Parts: sequence; C-alpha cells; structure tokens
Amino acid sequence: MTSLYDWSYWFCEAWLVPLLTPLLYFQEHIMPPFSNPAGDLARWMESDPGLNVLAWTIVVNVALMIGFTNVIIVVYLERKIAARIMDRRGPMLSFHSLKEIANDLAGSIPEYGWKTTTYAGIGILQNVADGIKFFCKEMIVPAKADRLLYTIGPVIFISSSILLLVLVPFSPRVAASSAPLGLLVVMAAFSIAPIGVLTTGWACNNKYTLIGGMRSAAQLMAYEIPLLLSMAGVFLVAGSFSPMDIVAQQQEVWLFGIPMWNIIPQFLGFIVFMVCILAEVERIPFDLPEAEAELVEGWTTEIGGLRLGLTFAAEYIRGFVGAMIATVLFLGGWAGPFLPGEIWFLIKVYGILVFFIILRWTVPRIRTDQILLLGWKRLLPLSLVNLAIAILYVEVF
Amino acid sequence: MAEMWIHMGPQHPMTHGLWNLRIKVDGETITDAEPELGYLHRSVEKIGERRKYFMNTTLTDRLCYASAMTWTHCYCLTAEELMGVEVPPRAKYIRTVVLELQRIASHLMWLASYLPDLGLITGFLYGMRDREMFLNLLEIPSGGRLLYNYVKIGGVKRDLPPGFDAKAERVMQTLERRLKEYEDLYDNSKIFRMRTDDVGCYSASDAINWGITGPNLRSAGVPFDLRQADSYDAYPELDFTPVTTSAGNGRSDCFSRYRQRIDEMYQSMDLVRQALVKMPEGKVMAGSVPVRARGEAFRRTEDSRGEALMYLIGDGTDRPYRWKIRSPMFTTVSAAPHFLKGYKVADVPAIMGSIDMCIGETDK
Amino acid sequence: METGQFVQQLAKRDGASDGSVLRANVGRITVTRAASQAFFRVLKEDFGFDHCSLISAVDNQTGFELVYHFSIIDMEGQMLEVHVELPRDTPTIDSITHLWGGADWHEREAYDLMGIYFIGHPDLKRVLLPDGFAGHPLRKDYVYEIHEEEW
Amino acid sequence: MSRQQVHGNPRLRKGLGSRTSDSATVMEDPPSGDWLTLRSDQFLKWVDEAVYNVAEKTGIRDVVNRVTRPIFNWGLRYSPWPLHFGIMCCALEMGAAGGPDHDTERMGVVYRSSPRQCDVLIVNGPVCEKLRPKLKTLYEQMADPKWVIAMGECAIGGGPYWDSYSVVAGADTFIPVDVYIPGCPVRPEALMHGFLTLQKKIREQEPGYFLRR
Repeated sequence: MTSLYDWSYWFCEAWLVPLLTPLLYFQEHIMPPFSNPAGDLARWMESDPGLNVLAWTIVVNVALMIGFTNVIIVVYLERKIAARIMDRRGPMLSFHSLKEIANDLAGSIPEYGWKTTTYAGIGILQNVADGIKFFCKEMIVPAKADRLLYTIGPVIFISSSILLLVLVPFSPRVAASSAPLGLLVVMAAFSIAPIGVLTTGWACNNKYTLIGGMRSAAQLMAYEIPLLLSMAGVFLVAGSFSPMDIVAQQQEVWLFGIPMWNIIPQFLGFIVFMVCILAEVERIPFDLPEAEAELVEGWTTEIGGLRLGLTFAAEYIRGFVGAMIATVLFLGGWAGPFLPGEIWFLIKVYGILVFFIILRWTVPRIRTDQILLLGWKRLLPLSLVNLAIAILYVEVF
Repeated sequence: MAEMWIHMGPQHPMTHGLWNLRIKVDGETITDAEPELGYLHRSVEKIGERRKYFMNTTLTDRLCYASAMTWTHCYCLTAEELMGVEVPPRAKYIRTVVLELQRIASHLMWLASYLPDLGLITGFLYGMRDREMFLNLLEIPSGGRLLYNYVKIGGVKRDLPPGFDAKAERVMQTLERRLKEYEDLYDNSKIFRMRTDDVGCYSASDAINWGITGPNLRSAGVPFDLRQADSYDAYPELDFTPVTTSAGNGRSDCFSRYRQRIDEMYQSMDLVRQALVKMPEGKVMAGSVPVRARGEAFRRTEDSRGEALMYLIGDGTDRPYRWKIRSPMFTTVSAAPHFLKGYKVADVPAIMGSIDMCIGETDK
Repeated sequence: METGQFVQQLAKRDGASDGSVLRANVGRITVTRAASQAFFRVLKEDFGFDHCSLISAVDNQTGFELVYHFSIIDMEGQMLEVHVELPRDTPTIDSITHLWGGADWHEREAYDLMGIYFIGHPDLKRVLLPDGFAGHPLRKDYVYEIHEEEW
Repeated sequence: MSRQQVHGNPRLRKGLGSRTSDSATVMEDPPSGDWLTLRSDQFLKWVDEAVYNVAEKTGIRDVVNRVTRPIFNWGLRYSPWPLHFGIMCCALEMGAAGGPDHDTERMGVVYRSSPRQCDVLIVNGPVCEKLRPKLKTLYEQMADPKWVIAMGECAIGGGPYWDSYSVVAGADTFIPVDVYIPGCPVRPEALMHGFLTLQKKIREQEPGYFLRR
C-alpha cells in the first residue's frame, strides 16, 4: 500500500534531490568551503532525515490544499444552510464580480454602480473574498500582550489542526501517511490544540481570552476520557489502531444483508463519540471557549487579521477531521457499492458535517459546569458500558 | 484563580444597548456586580424644557426605541392630564390597538435578542422576522417604521385606514402559528431549560422592594398590571385579567420571565381583537388642544417593560418647567447585583437578557 | 381603604399638611423635611405603600422640592404623591433606601442631576454622568454651551 | 552607536495616533551604511526602508501594485465586517437589516463582536461625552484598513439632541467618517445602500497593498 508520504519520499529521492544537490555542490566549489554551508545542506538532503523532511513538506502542503479546498466548501455549506434555517438567503456574491478585477487590471474603472448581477450568484466566492481580506489586514500585537506567546499560540492551534489532515486517510489509495498507531496519533494531535488556545488566552492579557482558554482546558478534561473510551470499543473489535484495519473489519460481518458497521453494535459508543467530538471541535452546543454571548469572541477576542483567518480555517478543518474520524470508526469508512471509495467517504463525511451544522443553528449553548457534569457523570459511564458491549461483541462473533 | 473584575461593556454582545456591567468573579462564579450607566445619557429631561409640549413627542419616541409608541403615549397622557384635554373615544380605542401591537413588537424584539444570549443565533432571526410584520402593520397608520410619532396630545395623528383590522388579524394569526413553533423549539428544548430553569431567581417580595415592575414582577406571580390598577384609554372597557407565571413559591427565574412574555403576547393579541371589534366611530383628535399649561400632573402606564411614569410641571408657558421620567428598567438594573450573585459568568447574558434591558429609556 | 380616608389620616400627622385627592386612588400630601423620615416609615409599615415609584427633584428657583410617588402593589393601585420642600443652600434629606430598596438609584439620580444630598444613602455617587463632571445639569442655573452652528 | 532614549510627555502622547505597540522609547534613525551595528528591530526597519526605496525607484512597486491591487481590493470591498456595536435606535435597524427581510449577509456583512476582527465601525446613535473615549478606543483597536459609517442623524451631527449638554456634535469630531447615512432612524435599505457606497469608495480610493506606507 502506497501512501502519499511514500510517494513523495520516492519523488524526493528520485527526482528532487538529484536535481537540487548538484547546484549546491557547485556552490560549495566556487566559494571557500569554510564559509559556505551549501555542501552541508546537500549532504543533509541526501541523508534519510533530510529526505524525510522534504517528503513531509510536500505531504503537508498537499494536505493543506485539500484542507483549504474543503474549508471553503464547508464554510460555504455552513453559511448557506444556516441562512436557510434562518429563513434568509446567505452570501450571494456572484462570479460576475470578478469582471471588476479584469476592469481594474485593464485600468478602466467604469462608472461604479451596483449591478444586479453582483449579488445574484451562489456565493461561494464570499469565502475567497473573506480570505483575501484577512491577508490585507494589519497584523496587530496588543500593547500589553506577551509578544512571543501571542504569536505562537495561534500557530500551535493552526499547525496541529493541519497536521490532522495528514494523518487521516481518504481511502487506501489517497492516504497521506500510514502511521502505525493510526487514529491514536490523530487523537494525540487533536488534543494539542487546547494548549494553543490556553497559550493565546493567557498571552492576550485580556480577561475574556483568559476565561476562554481556561474553559478550553477544563472542557478538555471532561470530554477527552469518554472520547477515547468510546473509541477503545472500536479498537477492541478491530484489534488495531489503523484506519485501514478498522474499515476492513467493519466489512467482515454481515447480518440480514446489512454490513455490521460499528454504528449498529456500538450505537451507544457512536452517541458518546459524536457528543465528545462536538466538544472536541468546539462547536455549539459545546463552544464554550468562544461563547459569543458572554465572552466577546472567546479566546479569539484579541487576534485579528491573518491569524484570525487561519484560526477560522483551522476550526473548520478540525470539524472536517472530526467527521472523518467518525466515518472511519463507525460508518464503515470508504466502503460502499458502485461508487469509488473516495466519493463514498466524502458523502458520509459531508453528511455528518451537515448534521453538525444543523445542530449548531438549532440548539443553544450549554454552560461550563453543565458540560463538566455531562462529561464526568453521563458520558464516562456510558462509554464504559459501551466498552463492555464491545467486549461482549468480540466474544460472541 | 484569584478574584478579578470583568467589565462587560460598553461594547459587549451581552449588553443590548450601551451600558457597562462590572462583575467580580471567583473562577467563573460571580461574587459581586455593579452596573454602570450613562453612556447614552442624552439629557432628554433638560432639553425637553427647551421644547414646546407638542415637540417633545420626538424625544419620547426615541426614549425606548423598541417600544416608541408606549412612551409617547405615556407623555401624551400626562400632558392631557395637565392641560385637561378630553380624548375622543375612537382615539382611545386606536391608542389601545397600537399600544398592544407595539407591546407585541417589543416582546418579539426581546425574544429576538434573548436567544443569542443563550447561544442560539437563529432565534434572533426568527424574532426579527416576526417583528417585521408588526412594524409593517404599525407603519400603515403612522407612516413610520420604528419611531412613529403617532400618538399626539389630544388623540392620534390619523385614523386607522379601512382594512386595517383584516390585516392585523392576518398578522396575528401568523404570529400565533409561529409562537406555537417557538414553544416547540424553546420550551421543549432540554438545553434551553437547562440554561433558564432556576437561573436568576428572585422572590416576589424582593422584587417589590427593589422596585421591579411589569413582566418581571408578574413572572413572580404578582398580578399587578397598571392597565387595570391605574386604568387608562379603552382598557376599562376590555375584558382581561393580568397574566402571571411563576417558578414556584412566588419566585421568578429566567424561564418564567420568558414564559411571561410569550403569554403576554397572546394576551395582547386578544386585547387587539377586542378593541378592534368594540371600536366606536367618531373623531380621532380632540377639538382644541391648548398650547400653554399651568400646574402639575403625572400619569403612569404599563410600558412593555414595566411601570412608566411621567411627571410634568407647567409654569404657564408653552414649554414644560420640569419633566421627569420614571423608567422601569432604571430600577430593575439597580437590582441586578442582587440576582446576579452566585451564578456563573455564562449566566450573565441569560439573566440580564431575561429582564429585557432597554438603555434608551434608562439613561434618558 | 378609600383614598380620601388615608390622606386625611396622614395629614393629621406632625409636619404633614395639604392633604388632597387628585383623582381616583391618587392622593397628594406635603411634608416638612424634619418630619419626613417618620412619615415615610409610617407610610411603609402602617399603610402598606410597598412600592417607591419615583423620586423627582424640582428646582423651584427659590428652593428645591422633592416629589415622591409611592404606590401599593395590588389591583386597586392606590398612589400617594408626597412633596417635600428643601432650602436652596442646604439641599439635604434623609435617605429612604432602607425602607424601599428601589429608591436607591432614584436618589443617586437626584444627586447626580440636581445635587440633592441624601443622608444615609449607602453609595451616593453619580449614576448617569461621568465621575469628573462639574455641576448638576438639571438645575435651572446650570449654563452650558450649545454647539450651535452659524448658518 | 549611541542609543538615546526620548521620553515624551505622557499626557501629550495620550490618545495620539494608534497605540498598537508599547514603544515607550523613541530611537533615533539608524546611521546609514553602518548596518552591522544595528539592533534587530532597527535592522528590520533598515531592511524595510531599503526594500521600499529600491522598489519605489525601480518602479517595481508600481507594477506589483497595479497587478495585485484589483485582487486585494476586490477581497476588501466584498467582505466588510462591521463591529457588533449598538448605540440607539439605528442599532435596531442594523439588526433588522441583518434579518430575513433585508439580509445583509447576502453582501458578505458578518457582525463580529471584537474590534480586532472588524473592518467597519458603524456609529449608530448619539455619542455622549462618557462614551466618546471608549468609542475612540474601539476605533483604535481595529486593524487597518478600517472604515467608519456614521449611521443616522445623531452620529452625523447630534440629531434631535443637538442642544444637549452631553451629546457630541457628530462622530466626525473625533474619528474620521467615510460614509454618512442620513435618516432618523435609518431604514435598513439605506444601510444597505451605505454599504454599497462604502464599496464604491474602497474601489476608487484604496491604494495598493504592496509595500504600503
């Protein structure tokens, strides 16, 4: 099985490094060797760690592209579905507005007027416009903020979220990596983000962000244990952490012509997992760290500009990856008739995402003490019960 | 975590206006609170002394932007008492109709702003959508969308156009249907109940002592309604009893305040129907309205938010000598520290939203 | 109790005068500053006026006048308007916050805008205007500059 | 090189300009040519200057701006995020404009509560003396590029409270206002037109973003 990582490792080994290193070696020869690190760089690139780094760079960039493409679609879906729930239209910026760019480039600014075509489109360009705007905004560091941590905090959040995309496969063919510990690594990467939230919350020197960060940490304690326990049931049945094995196992047992995906025997675990993953990706009803009503914008109150744009993107990436994990664990992953596996996978993932979105715009937010109560007193016992069911299931089949 | 003061406001999504709530928190528990007003102090009482009696309706419209009609009506009632003007009966009925429509619009505005406080932004859009129907309805006789200047000293500006009652009936039927939906969406929602039940409690006796009036008092089970206690306009001729709700033991909590306002919307629709049926024919404006006035007068009315009282002193000129406004929210906000203590930071929007703040009238 | 009856009973007390009935359920009475505290206590405890609607301060040029509006929370809605005259040079009166909690901010507002000092008020400071504001703007002798444009 | 600390009069410096960094000390300009002795921030500034000068003199800046400006400008003008800040009556109309009947989100208008994340400050009511410093702080907390809409008569010139002792005569007395929307209160349609006018202004007047000064 070749993953994207294997492919890019091969690409670096066979093409990139052989093409690059002669240039660097040439540099080494024309300059005095004691002052020129080009040769060292070339030798490092040829070694195994160097190839590793190069391969990972390519993989992460591809993952980023996949991630941002999906973010644009998910944000678009979120805004449109929310608007329809609210009896509105949502963003409607049309592709006709791009003509204005062409006019401006040609240097001919016509008499500006509101065209009926400008706001008559499907509105997917709205996210692009928002993204471009974020790039144009000033990068502010508040006067009394901790400069270093303020800069690092969002980076931790964003980078750990993008790392997630690399770790979850779309299908056996389209897989960025095949880490031996599989989903366990994913969950480890998932729980890095609250550290970034806490760091930013503290560094901003703002009480709202501080409370937001603290809430994030408290929430992490409450839902992480039931989350992992509900996943443990699936791991137990599959006997592996690898997503490939988990999906393959779900196709093994059929009952009355229905594949026994984990959602059927472990329905309890599915419920616990969905509640916990909602808390993990911080969406309503569990978006306490950025509760708009009481904490102005939560832990993101003081960050703006590009940091904010990437943080938004990272949040949606986390939601996307959460849906991906749910699909792999409980909904049979990329298995399905007729269509290719990737398409089935995306259909299931987007189904869960639409459920997340509808949930977000139809229920209020719950309180901090209530989520702790829910996590410790309801979800933890339920996940233990689910574990017992999983053990029974393994014994029976 | 050590105790710290948090300033919620003047720019804060919780405030619904322009005020500052300083809360002292220990972790996430509120140990002390102190409201701070005055960011919207426009000195209406002072500049009202520079304007003639009939010009002040411009200012009273802008006192509470969510229920402009009731405040202008309160002012006109006081000025009529001061000048001894008798309002024609048809004008009284028209006033009753528009006041109750305004009350519904105001309560819908409250509903719209309360749900985002709990984290449900969809509720805002639903409330605004329904409120828009009532604004359009009030636009028919008055010509204004938000601020009407419709009630005048001595009557109302224009007669209701023909076909108004049919339109009102259609709008009210729509609202009744929608309110049923909202009861399904909110009352039956587990999370909504978790956020509102037993939050922000106060007892009826405390509420009376603190000077809380209106829906906030009636939600503690006290049947005190100025439409009956100090009746005005066509209310004595209509058949109704004050709606009360209670969270048990004569207490009021966020949910009972929510329920109270929903029930009052039903009652207001009933009153509008009664008034439209009973409406007599005739003039809508008193024959002659004096320009000058001497003496003093006060009237109190049941505003959408509680007891509105205006006190006017005239010195024989065409401008008031002293004009004093009692805002129901001014007193209610002063009691906020009492019913905020002991709850969580996340409860602050839920509690302060449930008492229906309106800063325009509070800061005057 | 009828409005006329209790207004008559109250008017017999020390310092009270000018008891009259304005309209149905609304009475009016004038009290001296010295007798006000005892009068208000009787009003709250014996006559059951449990709601302090409004405290208005009026600048009469010669002196100040405080107008209290009290009412009873029941279906009849009895109401009493109490006038208290204050001299111009010492505009002070005893606070009634310990009797009616709702009077708290009304007294603060009267202090803020009119400069009446309430003795015994727990937290007498400005409520609407910023802390450093000079003067009490609702007084008739308060002069301020109007941003009036020349056209 | 000599490092000279200049302490300004803090009372005079208060409220001047956008205080987004706490530079209590003002350093003198780096000596030209002596770049090895510079501190890191001075070095960055020196590099910045050098790049700017080179780009300006060779005309690269103009060329890059000519190409990128339409794209950046397109993104900027089609995504105006106003601050969620209500003062008075017009705030309700601002809410109604976001409601289902008018729906400003069609135009990409998303209300954010934090000034750091906003582009447009809508002053929708009378600015009182007590509010003025806070509003100025809000304006200064917003990140460039930022615009101000004065919505309604009160924000334009005091409105019905023109003769009040506590109302400022218009928002433009202390912050620069880009678009004025008359009306009392402003109808939601007028607010939408105000946003379109702001887009027009951004398209015609906003400079390019490559090495912006």
